[in-house]
Amino acid sequence: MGSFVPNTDREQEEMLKEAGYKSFDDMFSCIPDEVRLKRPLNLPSGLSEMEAIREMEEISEKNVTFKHIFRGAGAYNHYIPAIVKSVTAKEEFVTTYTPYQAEISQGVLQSIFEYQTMMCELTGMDVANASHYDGATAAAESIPMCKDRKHKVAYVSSTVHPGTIQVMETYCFGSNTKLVQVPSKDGVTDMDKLAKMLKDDPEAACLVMQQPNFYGIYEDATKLGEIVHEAGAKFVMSVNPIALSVMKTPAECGADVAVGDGQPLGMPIAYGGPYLGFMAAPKSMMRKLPGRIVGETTDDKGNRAYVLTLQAREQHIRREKASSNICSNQALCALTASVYMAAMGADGMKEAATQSTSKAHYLMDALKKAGLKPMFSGEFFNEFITDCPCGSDKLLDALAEKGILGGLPLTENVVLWCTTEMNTKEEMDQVASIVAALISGKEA
Amino acid sequence: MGSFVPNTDREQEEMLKEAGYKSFDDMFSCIPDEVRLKRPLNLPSGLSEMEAIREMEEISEKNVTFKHIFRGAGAYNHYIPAIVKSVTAKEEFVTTYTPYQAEISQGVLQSIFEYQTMMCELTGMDVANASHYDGATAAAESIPMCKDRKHKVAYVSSTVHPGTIQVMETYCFGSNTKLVQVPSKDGVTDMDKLAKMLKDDPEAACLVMQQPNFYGIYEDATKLGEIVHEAGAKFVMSVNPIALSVMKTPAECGADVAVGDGQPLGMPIAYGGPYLGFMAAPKSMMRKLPGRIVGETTDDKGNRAYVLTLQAREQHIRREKASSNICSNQALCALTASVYMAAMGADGMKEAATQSTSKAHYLMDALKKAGLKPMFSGEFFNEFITDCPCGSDKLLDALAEKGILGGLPLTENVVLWCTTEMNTKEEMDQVASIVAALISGKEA
Amino acid sequence: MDLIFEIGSEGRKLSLLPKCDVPEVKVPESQSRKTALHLPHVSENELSRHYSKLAKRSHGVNDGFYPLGSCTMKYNPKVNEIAASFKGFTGVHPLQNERTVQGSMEVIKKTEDTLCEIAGMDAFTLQPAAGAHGEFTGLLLIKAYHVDRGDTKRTKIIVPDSAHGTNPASAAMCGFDVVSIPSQDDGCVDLDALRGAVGDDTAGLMLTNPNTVGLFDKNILQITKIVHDAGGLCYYDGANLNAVMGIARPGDMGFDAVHINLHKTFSTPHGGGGPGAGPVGCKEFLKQFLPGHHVAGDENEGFRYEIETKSIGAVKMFHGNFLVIVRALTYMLMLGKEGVPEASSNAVLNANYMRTKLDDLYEMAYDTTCMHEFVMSLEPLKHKTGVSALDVAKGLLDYGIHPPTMYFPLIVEEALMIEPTETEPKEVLDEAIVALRALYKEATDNPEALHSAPHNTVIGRPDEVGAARNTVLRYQWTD
Amino acid sequence: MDLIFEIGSEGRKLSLLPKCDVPEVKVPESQSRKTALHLPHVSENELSRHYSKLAKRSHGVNDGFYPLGSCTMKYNPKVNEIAASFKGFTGVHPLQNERTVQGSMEVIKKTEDTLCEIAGMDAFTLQPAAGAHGEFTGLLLIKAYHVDRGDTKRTKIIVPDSAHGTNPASAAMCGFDVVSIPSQDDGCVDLDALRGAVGDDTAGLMLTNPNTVGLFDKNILQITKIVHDAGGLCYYDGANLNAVMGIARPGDMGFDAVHINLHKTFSTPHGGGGPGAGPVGCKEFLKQFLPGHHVAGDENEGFRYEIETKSIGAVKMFHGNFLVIVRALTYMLMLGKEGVPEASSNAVLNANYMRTKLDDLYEMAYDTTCMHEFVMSLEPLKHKTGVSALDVAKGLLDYGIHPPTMYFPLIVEEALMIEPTETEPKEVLDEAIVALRALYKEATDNPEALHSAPHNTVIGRPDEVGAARNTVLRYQWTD
Repeated sequence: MGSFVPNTDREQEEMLKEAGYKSFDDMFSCIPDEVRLKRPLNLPSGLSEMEAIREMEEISEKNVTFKHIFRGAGAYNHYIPAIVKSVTAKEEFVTTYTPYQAEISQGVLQSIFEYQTMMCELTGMDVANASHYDGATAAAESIPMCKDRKHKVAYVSSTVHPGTIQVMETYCFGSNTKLVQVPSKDGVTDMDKLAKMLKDDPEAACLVMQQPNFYGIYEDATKLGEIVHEAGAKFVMSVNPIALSVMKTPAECGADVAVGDGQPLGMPIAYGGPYLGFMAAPKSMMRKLPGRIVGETTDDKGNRAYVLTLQAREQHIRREKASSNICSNQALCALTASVYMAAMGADGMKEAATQSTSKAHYLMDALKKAGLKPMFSGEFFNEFITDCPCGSDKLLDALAEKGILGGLPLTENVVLWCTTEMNTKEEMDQVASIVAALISGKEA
Repeated sequence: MGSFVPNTDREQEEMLKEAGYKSFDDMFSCIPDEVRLKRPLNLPSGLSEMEAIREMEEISEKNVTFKHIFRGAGAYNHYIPAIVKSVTAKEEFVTTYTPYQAEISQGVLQSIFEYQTMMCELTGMDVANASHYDGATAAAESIPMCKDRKHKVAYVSSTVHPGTIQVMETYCFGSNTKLVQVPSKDGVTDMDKLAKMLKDDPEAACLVMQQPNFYGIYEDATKLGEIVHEAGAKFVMSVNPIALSVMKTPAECGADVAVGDGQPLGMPIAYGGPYLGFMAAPKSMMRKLPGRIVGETTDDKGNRAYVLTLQAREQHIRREKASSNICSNQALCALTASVYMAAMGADGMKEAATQSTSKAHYLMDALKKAGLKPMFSGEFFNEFITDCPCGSDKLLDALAEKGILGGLPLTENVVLWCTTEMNTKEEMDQVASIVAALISGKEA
Repeated sequence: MDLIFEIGSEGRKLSLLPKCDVPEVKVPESQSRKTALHLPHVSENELSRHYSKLAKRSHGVNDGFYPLGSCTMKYNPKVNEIAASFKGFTGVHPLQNERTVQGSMEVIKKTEDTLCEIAGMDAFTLQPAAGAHGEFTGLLLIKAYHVDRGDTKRTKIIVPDSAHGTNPASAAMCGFDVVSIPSQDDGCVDLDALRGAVGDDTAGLMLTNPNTVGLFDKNILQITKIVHDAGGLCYYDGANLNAVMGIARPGDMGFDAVHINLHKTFSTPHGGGGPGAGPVGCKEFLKQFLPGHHVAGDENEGFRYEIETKSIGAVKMFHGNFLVIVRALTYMLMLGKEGVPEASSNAVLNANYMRTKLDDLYEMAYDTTCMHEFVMSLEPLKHKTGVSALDVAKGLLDYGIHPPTMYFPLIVEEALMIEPTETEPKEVLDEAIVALRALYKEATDNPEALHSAPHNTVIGRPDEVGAARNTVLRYQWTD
Repeated sequence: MDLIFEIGSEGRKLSLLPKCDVPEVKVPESQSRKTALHLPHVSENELSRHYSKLAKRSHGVNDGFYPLGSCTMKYNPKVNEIAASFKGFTGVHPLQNERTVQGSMEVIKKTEDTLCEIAGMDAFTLQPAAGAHGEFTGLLLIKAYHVDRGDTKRTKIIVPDSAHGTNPASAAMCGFDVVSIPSQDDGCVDLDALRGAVGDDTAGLMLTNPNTVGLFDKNILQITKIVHDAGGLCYYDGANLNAVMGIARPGDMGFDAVHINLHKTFSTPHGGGGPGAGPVGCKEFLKQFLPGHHVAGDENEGFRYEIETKSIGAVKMFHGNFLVIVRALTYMLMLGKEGVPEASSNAVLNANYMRTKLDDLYEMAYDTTCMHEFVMSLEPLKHKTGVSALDVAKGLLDYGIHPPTMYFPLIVEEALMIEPTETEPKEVLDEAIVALRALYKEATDNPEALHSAPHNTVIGRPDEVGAARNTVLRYQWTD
């Protein structure tokens, strides 16, 4: 069996004796006999490292990894610089926990402070927390921040990622919050309907929208924000961090909270996790921000120092009234995002964003020529939707055969495509030619 | 283009100016115009990191990697514990150079001192150096250690790895040393002929032999040592470090120098390198040992400290009479071996050795049953030779089709097989059944 | 040291992306960013050195003893990292079809099955990303159960006053009212208080056992029975599971739902605060409410996704912190049937060894056999010398030891909570014992020195009050 | 700190190997080991922490400035490590047949072609494992050339007195007699001395250009002509190639053979002393003597092994330090046509920038434009204050800077040789300049402090004489 217990049997015997026990059984005699497990666990015998690593490798090989990926919908295949893995594998970062003891945790604390700064820069906000579990939970946790005695109903645009909406619904089930979906029109939030819904509802607490939205299309966020604010509600934007480098910031759009998933910032798609939820807000919302926050201060000699701060907000004080219980977060993912952003720099981030949207436009043109039709006419960032007259499954199977993961099938005849800087012209041309062959009834 | 120059064009301009130059051209004006390269290098334009990594990955995929490996002959597929890669990737070890400055290099120095100790333990010797390029160069460099004015001729058993013999020949061409091969009989060194050859040659300086030898067979090293010593020559053993954990040590066999390749100690087969040459010797040979050596001493406050020592032996003093020029070595490979040995411990090393030889015996039995015949009857460690009546190439191709790298074809009808603890009974049975099918003329 | 924004210079960069091979398309003017974007401008060398410096100013399990009570800072095996780095795991999209992610689904199924056996539960979801997230999920199951039965008056969750701070917070997030019940002098649940607290408004009880003072509640079966008899459900906070794996199972103690911290009990690294994973298990009758995609099937027939009929929905996008789960499964495979209880036995032994080597000097909050951790009260020492739990904790920093959890549980004054874990060798425990004894002596001989400890760290004690008052939460550019 | 033999305890171990699945076979009694084998007995936790501690007691390029003259301690890009970790490279056996190692052969071919272009050579072998190994190989080519022509009286290799210590040693290993010729006052080869030294016993000349005092020898074409006219060949020690890539080529300077240090010029890590790689290039007429397997063919027709007709054999088993070559090729691919000369230009600029910021205070051995490194003589300072080059070097340690190369080249008294490399930003150079200027001042004001420097390192100055006299070269067990 495998074991990470260093002490040998003999040493264990000695220690038992020194602690006053005859045996392990004796030591565990404080556990009532009725609840003691009287049989061995029904598990396989333990493996050696060599066997375990072989088994895990064999399992991993049962997955199909695609060389070319045109699927996004919340998990984006951006380039991860070599330095990112190298830094985030450092065991000082990997094996430490929440930096409760500032004196021996300045490295982790400073890295979080730097992360907060970069997220503030991206979003245009004043404060950012140290991370959420993912973008969806960050969106869900934005609702309690916006609620007060008079404002209890949350709104979400139906153009938000359905996975995000589902998580918000679950969280709202917990907090007994009414969550209302705002319909869409032409692939974007229906502003007229929104205005009417909010006008009719004095209890409206907030609207959560996504920019670019689930279909890849740009919403008129500024206008949405105005409508929401007019109704006395808060405006929450769920945003793509790569897009933020070139797009109007949530601050510029008047958002009260910016949330999103930081996965595009250096994290592998990895079957969905671990990713990074981020949240930023204007100073006015500072004390409502859930999660950990690092602040700058000085030590007893006047040196600059960093500490966890504003801890009084949640479970520590008035914990039975807490609106968030977040404790462990995704710190190493936040570090990953920091290293990614530092490696890319502002210019690199903009380049990734511009290439992603440029390629999406090239792909859409190529797919149009191949015979697919876009479902919406709105301007888009790096995702877009087409029909798929030959059937989504058939098309995706044909692409898969060539090692290509096509777009996400939304229905039997609708596909959501995505590109990043990783997709080359050559592979997009290949996709188009496979599509063209299928549409025209010939094999590629 | 890719660049690792941090200073921007503007900063370069400023620095040029501050250093008193109008331009880079001006700075380089000290180079005579006749030897200046007047054209751009005829190389492709530089790539971004993303492109470079893609290109290298694509190149790597042009190699065929086998899931099951039965080939050794100097490169052995032993299990590499997870901790080994994790430790040897630490950038403090990776990015430093020879520890010339002891005060900030205690980590590297201590790790070498520990490596020396472990190699001494394995070989039974008093001193070991900090590494050679590989086992073959270590063997070649043992010859000058054994030579003196009266003893100028080196002998090598023809059962030594042919690659080692070739390197020795090349080194001997350099040093104008006569190298004589001792014939073999039944797969081992012909002791009678050896005794006679040495008796007839008062200039004999040394014999280099390999244990287990190239064919995997145990030599009678003690006896060989006695013959060599009787002739007044030195006895050099080239040994397998995994086998040493269970085999008679070179010291027990009376060797004057022990050399070998440390690749089995945690290094991947990696198309042949980097590997690790090791060399150890009794105290009497200490000052003849080439390469770097770390010694224990104290610092100015009496604390234990480690330093490079005995540096006066080679290129530093009387450099034009040096018998070795080794300077850069394979330090990180020595560290790898240390971590490997510390992870395995004595019991783990013995287990790896015992499993390797157990499996070789199982495989030989299985191959015998399948219709192959061993070429020699001598006891063997983890390698052995069989005939191959169906033709080596045909057999190896059949194995390759199933993802198996068979033994090394020595001739059209002779194969050198190898096993380690990595080979399972199941895969050996598979090999045997493929062989049986081929021999009987049926497909497996 | 400098912030990353204070090094480098405008124009410095890495060479990461190729030129674009298609015509450039810009974001429409109406959507484009106007605010300047400040990010670091550094070369790879500067970047690399910056983080090397930060790493040196951090202390992980790998750097020394880290007996942070209730956090189970055990050694993180390197093999886990290798498994989590396989391309087959890192390179698959979460929305690939079932056929192409059989490996990932197998990981999930095997992990769920193993956790079921260890916890004595019938089903698990791996979606929750952390312990608190698991608590939230587990309580939602309880809520959904009552709602499903139309039993809507059950609005109260009972939580002992010794509970982890996240328990009441999780209950609050689920819209429950929190009823706090006091502990007895022996640290265990006061049965009478519990009987008095339960009723037809009781949704459930949240408890960890061993409890937060490190003791196994001997009345556990009575406790869960009292709650069940009142119509409530019992939730097990798995934070302390490392004490009892293979020894006693939450399911056998009468718990209906449980969360487990993979980053504590199953050796996945803590990452400076996360990512962890907080799988939630439950008895059969709660399974129908589990969130997310459930993996059904087996290796032979193939794995498939199923969604529970009355699922609470999803507590996270996709399938949880998958690479954390990969690490935990690797560890479970290595430990297996024998290694799992061995780990717990030695976690408990190490704690009792340290406890008995210190209890002549330090006051133990509960002077009896502890489980995997124990709590000392420094109240007597403080009374005598003025040296507080904080001072002793800071003093430990100068010994290169991460301090225990301070001032928790709240029911013990001047608490220091020590959890050595099973992966520490005896010598490390002995060194910590020597250090703690030396600090006791120093508290008596020279209390001033401890008030100003630590003395050998890169910073001294930070001004935390100032940090909260005059909040500086980001670097500001001057341009 | 403890040696790894001083921690852990008998019986502690990792869980690495499975049980044997075939009947056990032991080594025959007559062959079996009698001596006890002492190796560490530690758990993975202890092992991991031990090496973490050792790492913290080491200083790499990643930890700060490392201007070790003649060693080209440039930044080691992380991308190199990723390339070297691909299973396709690490998992192939060196003796697989050509068909199955086309990728490795392509790496070799591409690297050889790139080096040919940069060095102005016609062919390369990648077999040599280090710079000195390359020297040895190159000299063997020269020897084989003369032998092949029957010109056996050419037994002398001319080496300037400024040469790297390995040059004469390499010559000696090849059975040559070494003729040392003095340098001129300007550090360059004394042409008259050279003319006087050459003759029909001249096998060749070994030279590095830029030379070891950091200067480009302006007479280089005359030098190589003198040697050639005498029937000798010219060998280029590529240790200083980082100064002239894309600017001037050894082949164009008249050299016939050259070695290149991939671990210096092409950014592969130094690994605490190695592994490096010392490929050897030559002109067409020497190609027939190259060792090892030569890779012929191309991507389309496929690659194949060829052995040169008059090969000297092999200087190493198999194909050289292959993974080092993979790293170097990755770097070359990234730099390309433009990046290669950019690297050299900035290496030279950084050196001249530092030189001109120090030359008012420190005496430059040669007060003129240097190439990628420069040499200061601390003789005047020592004369004035008693503070030696060693003292200043040790003083730098307290600034977190790795000292320059000390006491080399031998022709400069109290030499400190500084090579900043192109990967250092201006600020790092400025900090080192400030440190060196401060040390100069300290040498004047308080020489005693420098005699006992360093003061902030984990050990003080070690007793090197004692180490050599009373040799302790391994740990000894007492049992």
